[in-house]
Amino acid sequence: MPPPNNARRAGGVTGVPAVPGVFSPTANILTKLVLYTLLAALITLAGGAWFFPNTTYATRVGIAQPQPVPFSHEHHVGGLGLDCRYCHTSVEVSATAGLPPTHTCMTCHSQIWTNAELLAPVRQSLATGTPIRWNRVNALPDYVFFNHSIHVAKGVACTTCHGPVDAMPLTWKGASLRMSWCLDCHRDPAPNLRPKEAVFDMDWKPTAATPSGEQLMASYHIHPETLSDCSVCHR
Amino acid sequence: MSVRPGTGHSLRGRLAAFDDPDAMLKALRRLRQEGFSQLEVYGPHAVEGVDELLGRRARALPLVVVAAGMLGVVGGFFLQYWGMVLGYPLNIGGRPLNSWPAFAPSTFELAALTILLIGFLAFCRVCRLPRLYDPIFDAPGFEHASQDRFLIWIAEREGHDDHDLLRRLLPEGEGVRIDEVPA
Amino acid sequence: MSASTETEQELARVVEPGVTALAVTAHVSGLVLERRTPLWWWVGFGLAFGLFVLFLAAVGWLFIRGVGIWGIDWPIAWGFAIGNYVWWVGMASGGTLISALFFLTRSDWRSATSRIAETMTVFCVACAGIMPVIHLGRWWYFYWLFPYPNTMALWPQFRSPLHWDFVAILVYVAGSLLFWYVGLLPDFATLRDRARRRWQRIFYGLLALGWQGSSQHWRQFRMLYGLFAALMAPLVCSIHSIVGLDFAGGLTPGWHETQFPPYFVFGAALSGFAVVLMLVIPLRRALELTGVITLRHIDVLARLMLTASLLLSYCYLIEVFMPFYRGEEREITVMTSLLTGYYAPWYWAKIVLNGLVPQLLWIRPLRLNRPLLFLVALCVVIGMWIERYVIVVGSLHRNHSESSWFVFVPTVWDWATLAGSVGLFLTGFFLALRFIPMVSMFELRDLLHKKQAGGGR
Amino acid sequence: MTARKELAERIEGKLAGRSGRSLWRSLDELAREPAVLEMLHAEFPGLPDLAEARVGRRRLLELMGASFALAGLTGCGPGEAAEEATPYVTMPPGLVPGVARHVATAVSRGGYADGVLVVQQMGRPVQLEGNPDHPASLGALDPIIQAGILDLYDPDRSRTVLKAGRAASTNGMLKALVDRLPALAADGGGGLRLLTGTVTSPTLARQVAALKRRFPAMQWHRWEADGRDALRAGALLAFGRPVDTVLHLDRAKTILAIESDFLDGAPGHLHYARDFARRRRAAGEGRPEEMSRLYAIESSPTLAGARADHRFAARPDEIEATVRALAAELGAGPAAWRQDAPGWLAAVARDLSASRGAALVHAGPAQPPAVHALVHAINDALGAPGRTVTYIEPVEADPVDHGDSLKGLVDDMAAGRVDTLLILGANPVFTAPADLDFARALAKVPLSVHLGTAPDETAMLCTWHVPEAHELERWSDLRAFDGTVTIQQPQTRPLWGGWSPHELLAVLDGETRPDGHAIVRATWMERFQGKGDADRLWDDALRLGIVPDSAAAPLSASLLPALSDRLPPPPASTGGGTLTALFRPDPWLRDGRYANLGWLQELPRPFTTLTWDNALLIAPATAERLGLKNEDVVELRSAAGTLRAPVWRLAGHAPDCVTLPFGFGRKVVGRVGHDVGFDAFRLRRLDQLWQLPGVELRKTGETHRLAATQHHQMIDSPDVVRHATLDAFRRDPGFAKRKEPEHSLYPPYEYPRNAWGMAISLDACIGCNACTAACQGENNIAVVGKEEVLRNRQMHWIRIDTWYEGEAAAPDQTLFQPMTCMHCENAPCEVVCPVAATMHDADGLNVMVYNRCVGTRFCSNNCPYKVRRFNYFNYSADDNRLPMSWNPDVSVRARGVMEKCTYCVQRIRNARIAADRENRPIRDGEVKTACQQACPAEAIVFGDLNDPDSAVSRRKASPLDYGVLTDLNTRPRTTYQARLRNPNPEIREV
Repeated sequence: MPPPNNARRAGGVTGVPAVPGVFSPTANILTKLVLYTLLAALITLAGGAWFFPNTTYATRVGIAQPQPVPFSHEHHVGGLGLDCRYCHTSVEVSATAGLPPTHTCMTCHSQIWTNAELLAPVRQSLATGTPIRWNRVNALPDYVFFNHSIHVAKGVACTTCHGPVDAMPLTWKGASLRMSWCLDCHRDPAPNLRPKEAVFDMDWKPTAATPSGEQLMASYHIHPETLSDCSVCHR
Repeated sequence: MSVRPGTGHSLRGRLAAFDDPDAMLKALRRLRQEGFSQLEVYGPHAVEGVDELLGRRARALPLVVVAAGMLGVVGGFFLQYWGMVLGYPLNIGGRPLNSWPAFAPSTFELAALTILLIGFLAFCRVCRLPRLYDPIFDAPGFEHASQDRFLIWIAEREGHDDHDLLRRLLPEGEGVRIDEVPA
Repeated sequence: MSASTETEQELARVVEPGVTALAVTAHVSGLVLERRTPLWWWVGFGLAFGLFVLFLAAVGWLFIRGVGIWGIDWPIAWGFAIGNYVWWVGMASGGTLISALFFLTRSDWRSATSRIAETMTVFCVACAGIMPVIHLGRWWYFYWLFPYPNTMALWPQFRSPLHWDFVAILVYVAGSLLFWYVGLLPDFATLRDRARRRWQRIFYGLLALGWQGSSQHWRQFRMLYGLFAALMAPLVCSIHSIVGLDFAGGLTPGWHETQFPPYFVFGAALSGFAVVLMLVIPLRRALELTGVITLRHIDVLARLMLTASLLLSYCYLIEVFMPFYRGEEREITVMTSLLTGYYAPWYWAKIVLNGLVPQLLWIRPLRLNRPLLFLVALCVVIGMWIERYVIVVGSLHRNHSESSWFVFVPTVWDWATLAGSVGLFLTGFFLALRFIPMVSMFELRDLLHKKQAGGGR
Repeated sequence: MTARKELAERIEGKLAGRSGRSLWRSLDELAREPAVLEMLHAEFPGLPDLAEARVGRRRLLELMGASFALAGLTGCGPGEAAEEATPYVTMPPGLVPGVARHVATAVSRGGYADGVLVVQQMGRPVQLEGNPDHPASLGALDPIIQAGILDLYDPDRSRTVLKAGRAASTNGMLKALVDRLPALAADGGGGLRLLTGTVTSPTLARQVAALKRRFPAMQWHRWEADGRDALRAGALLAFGRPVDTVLHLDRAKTILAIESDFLDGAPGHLHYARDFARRRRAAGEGRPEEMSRLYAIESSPTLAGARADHRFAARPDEIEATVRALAAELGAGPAAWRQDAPGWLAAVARDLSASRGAALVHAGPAQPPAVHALVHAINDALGAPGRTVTYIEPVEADPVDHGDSLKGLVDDMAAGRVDTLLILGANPVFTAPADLDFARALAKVPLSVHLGTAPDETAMLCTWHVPEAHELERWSDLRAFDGTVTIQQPQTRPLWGGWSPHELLAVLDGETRPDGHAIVRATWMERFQGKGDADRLWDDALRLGIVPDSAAAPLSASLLPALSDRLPPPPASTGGGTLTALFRPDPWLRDGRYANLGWLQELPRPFTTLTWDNALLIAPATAERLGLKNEDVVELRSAAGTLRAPVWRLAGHAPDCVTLPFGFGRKVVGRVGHDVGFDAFRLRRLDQLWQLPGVELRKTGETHRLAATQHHQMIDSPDVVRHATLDAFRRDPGFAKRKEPEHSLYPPYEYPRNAWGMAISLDACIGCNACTAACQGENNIAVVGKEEVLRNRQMHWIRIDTWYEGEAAAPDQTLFQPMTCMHCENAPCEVVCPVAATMHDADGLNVMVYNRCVGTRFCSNNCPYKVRRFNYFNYSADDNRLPMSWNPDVSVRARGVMEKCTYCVQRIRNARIAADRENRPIRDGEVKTACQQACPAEAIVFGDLNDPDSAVSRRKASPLDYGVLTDLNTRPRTTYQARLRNPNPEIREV
């Protein structure tokens, strides 16, 4: 240990020029400023993380997808009143609802609008035998196994998840298709159930005669307590 | 110049510096007897007895910490209870949804965390930290307060001229110097 | 007078005669503020940084390829990473125990060593904290362990010992950092006031947060510090108990042990004191702190190490005794295979290094022989790593399912990660040596003042 | 356009009234409309190029015209919506996107048919299942056939015609062939030779016959390296005519297996396994008198030997001596043979004759003709014919002795008497006995054309190589072990073009644009003549996967007199120091043709659990004597040459001989199988196909690491595998039960709907690994490669633990135990997961959610059964595999996640959806797990434990039922039925 004398012994205070403090008064204001900014940033970040997933940018709900052929559900469903199953043939028996083959389009369009410019790609497809490449509107991750047929069979209407399709000139996503969104219904299906015959009905409104969600659940044998099992969707 | 030490009162005053804490204590006692009330002591380490002489007792911190602890326990347990029983009840290995014994360790840890964080914030609050600038820092020789000197700050009392009194109470020498802090 | 009585007196002193408060203040802050960075620092830091780079490389490759680059296999799905974690967090305990536990016991020898110990703790905890994250198969999802609201409506599984551990380590990191920093506040103020270079005054000025040393500040400070100490002491015990539960919570024979929580606390303490010794012995010379870190400190630490070793050895005995006492077939299988099987060399190494070697410290002359003491501490630190390795791997390789019995063979990446983490620790510690006062100046001032008041001791 | 519409309607009309699954067994009704095939095929443009580029599954599905993309199989998270969905241009009539359909066909093994149902998703085969209506399958499948799907999608298959190993044009090849025809016609085709493996295809036979009419002098040679010449020769000795023997193990009470392959690889082994297992389970099911007793004598361990109640390891020469002695004992041979009969023989003989009419002796293909002849004699003496065995006309078309046949060919080639050689799907350059030196002879043939699915050793040395259409891509027909015929129908358009052997032969027959469909159909239209509506019969055959009543009629073969005089002299004793090398096929690679299939390379071999290597198998005692340890590389010297091979000690192997598994060491083969193991064929000689006496082993001092999957096989704790003798069981039926904890700290969960559970009968399990393979296919389990297996990181969800009891050298018995996730109700794995990635569902399944897993691996550490597998690397991505070969119903796991048996949750869920749609409960047997479905022995039963009448509940009611490690209070849903042995009290325990 070196001898104490190396300590800088201050002489008499009087006369010794005062060593002014390191910081000027503004330092305090700056400190406050910095601290408050940090706090604000933190709150904004948290808030952002909380709200972003629900923005349409993230969910893409309501954002119409451009398509090679500007197919309008509004016209075909709302206007002409085509049944969903006319094109989405396998919705009642299969996991997938099925996209209509070009053939289906041409069942009508070989008679009407035969040389409409809009439909050129369709005729092209049939002529060359190359499929039309639509832009997907509803997509789920690879590890999610969704099955249309069971939902349809249990009185979940098309519009419940896909929105007012009959009002979509170009189709957009009807719901976020988030896990939490799925769970909301899987935990409490009653409000989203309809009588079987109304499943494909675009503008169905419950009437006094309509059985309650609970009655429907009973008649469909739906057991919500089993519907939030992970294995229902993940395999 | 007016010195506004951390204690908050904005007054002109004097600083008395002592090499030895005991001398400082003696002086402080005298000053109190003479009725000086607005005093503050600065030093390189805590000195027993000062608080008593200045008549200060801390209540805030312990209370805050106890509250924090309770908050931590309740919040910590509820968080787990929420997740396992209310949020997404799952059959995990046949264990009950509310397996409270399994929630105990985390509850304790979370309580500790709350105490640590809130405790520190409360400390900063009562000490009014961070406070990078304070006039006291500009007081001549104040830098010794963090090294080898004990300083007593004596607020100037309205209407008295304490100069001579202080001279008498705190005689120069034996490591005592009075420092006039001019207005 | 005779030599022995001389040592008697030496051992009695926590501070050498003639050491004054101002001298300590001046010297310690001088180390940080004025002294030219010595050569040994550059060399040491260089080596440490080299290892640190190795760590980055190992982890980088791990992130690219996956945990398969390690030797972990089936059924031994945990290997070095977990062992390292337990090892580091165990050593971290040393600092907390000394500065928290012995603060509560008002032990006067603690003051001079607490800063070194706490600094050690902070960087050990850093190393410990990294391990569980990089050991994950999908480390980039580690945040799923945080309970935060998410679009999957999912929560962590709070029943899992791993989750307790995750919380514990989190709290412990926060705790030791805060405890360390709060303890540093008055010293930062001292540095602020002694510094001459502008950047130093600003740097330490900022760190000091405007500490004034007013009686108000001191009163609150002591309150808070006492509080933290009172909290950290149980906290350090809890985290090691929980680490113990990481294993005891599983039903693998050899892990499913009721005694694991205390077992791990004792182990932690042992390695903690050992590593503190390994740092104190060279540093008191390198930093010329012999005046305030006396033979007394060395002796006390050595005795603590011995005590911890005895406690741990007791656990070792129980560990062997219990399976046979219970007659649980599978546990006997594990134990016998540890005693005689593939991992027997490791097992016996752990017994020798942690149980037998420290027994040398019964003999005072050996306790006072610094080089030897350093070696003993080194043995213990190595021994403690081996202990964790044996616990993790040894039990799994003789699990319930005989058909899956297999062995663990570490790869070069396992070793690189281990060595690299040492580099991470040393890099941090060397930087601390350069910029942080290695002795708590205000506490020594306090101590010396009390000594004068009390007259000598 | 309207034409297409009409067409579609016509088809719908035609199919109307056919229901469900059977509807789709007949692709052909559609296929008969060429337009439809066009339509089908138009949907898969550019598939080949796709296969080349390593495209992601998602992109591929689009190109497959997969509107089932909508099934949610493909997809993406937020922001990533610029994904395409590609519908059909014209939906193939009747195809329902996203609904699997089953199409019947058959896959050949060694030339014999195994009936399969091909699972089709979006018109692409994704899986093979057994065809319950097919005699050789009965719904089960062995690993080799299951790997057929991998074979189909093997990216290393040949894609273009090769000339001298270089890419060439098909036309060039055709021209070369056609140009030869006049010359051939001129000399009656004297120089025209055909080389195939074993052929049972009536159509091929018909075509060859036709060719022979055109080229009278041509010859048809056969070579099956893993063939059954000895059986044929034995029959000739015994009966003077070749016959095939069909076993009826369901009627057999006492069986003697002489290194028999009736459980391993014999044609019909799946059928035999079922019959055998049923009688073995009888005791456990309360009919102890029915339980059969099996004796085995063998040199190299077989599955039958493992299941034997008394197993005797013996050198080949000892075996023949013993068989002669037995014949003598049973009065089927001169008394002189009785000498040097082993002590136990008398007892066995008594037992056999005691159960006269219900006794059966069977010998494996590696036994010499003499033994087979004697077996016939013994069976005759035991009154077996017509009861436990029936003789039928050989199933092989125009049967010949392959050895002689090949020798004839090689001699002619060497002598330059062959100018045109067609090799159809055979690889003689690799498999032919070394002493023939096929390659050298081949060089002398001016025009040699090789037809094969992959470029192999032979392809490289022939003038032309022609890509062969895979069995799932072509029209053909096959016969099963009992003669039953299956018409193979294509499951997809040939991925890379490719010819069927029929088409190539047709070219020789002068056809210019041969059409496999027409050729095969022609055969059957002819055969169906006068049997009613031929079209109808054809359709039924396709739909059922068999031609009804096409099984061969049993015939009565009478023994020729004085067999003993006509027998070749018994071999000299090879005991005492000198070693005999035994050549045996690798159980999975057989003659090496499956070497490029990762599933098979990595599937543990029975007994050794070796993967990715063959090893010289040797008895521990013999190894001890020679100072050999596992993995020591030895040099094996013999008159036939030398060979270096790693050693593996195999408990129960006969002393003084070593087994050399062949099929490894392929040189010209795809990426997977290249240069794996050593090539035992190099020591094989035509006159010593199965054993080579007088070999020497020299330790080289080197070692070669062998990747075994089980490292500890001696039973330490009798708890895990429980077994007893039949008598012990009679005395104490509850022997398998142990005291188990009744109490749990936790209130029990209710599983009101279904409680899925599994029962595995150790009494039935024959250790064939079919379950492991089936699981791998169904659940997209990745192949990890040798390096990873060496680290014990194989991924199989269900493993066959092999246990030996007794001393390691000569174990008393071998036990197999399939081990998979037990779905414990108090699952230890779930509690320790910090992110709830594994939990129970309402049916009590222990569910693993891959996409939630962060990979702490604690669950694996905490699983007492060690049935969880971890993706240490990105195995699925590194697996050299076409994206469309994955099963779309199951997630493909990424790096860093845990996985395990799910009880085939995807099948459960599909069944549940089907049931819920109809508001009915799931029927018993409606859900079959992949392992259960593949198991030939019906060892695995799965079902609902809530239903007391379900098959699984009934199984679990057996007194033999027990759970593994239940003392840990894990409450496993999978339980086992203990193994029973039925030893002969007259023979004291070995």
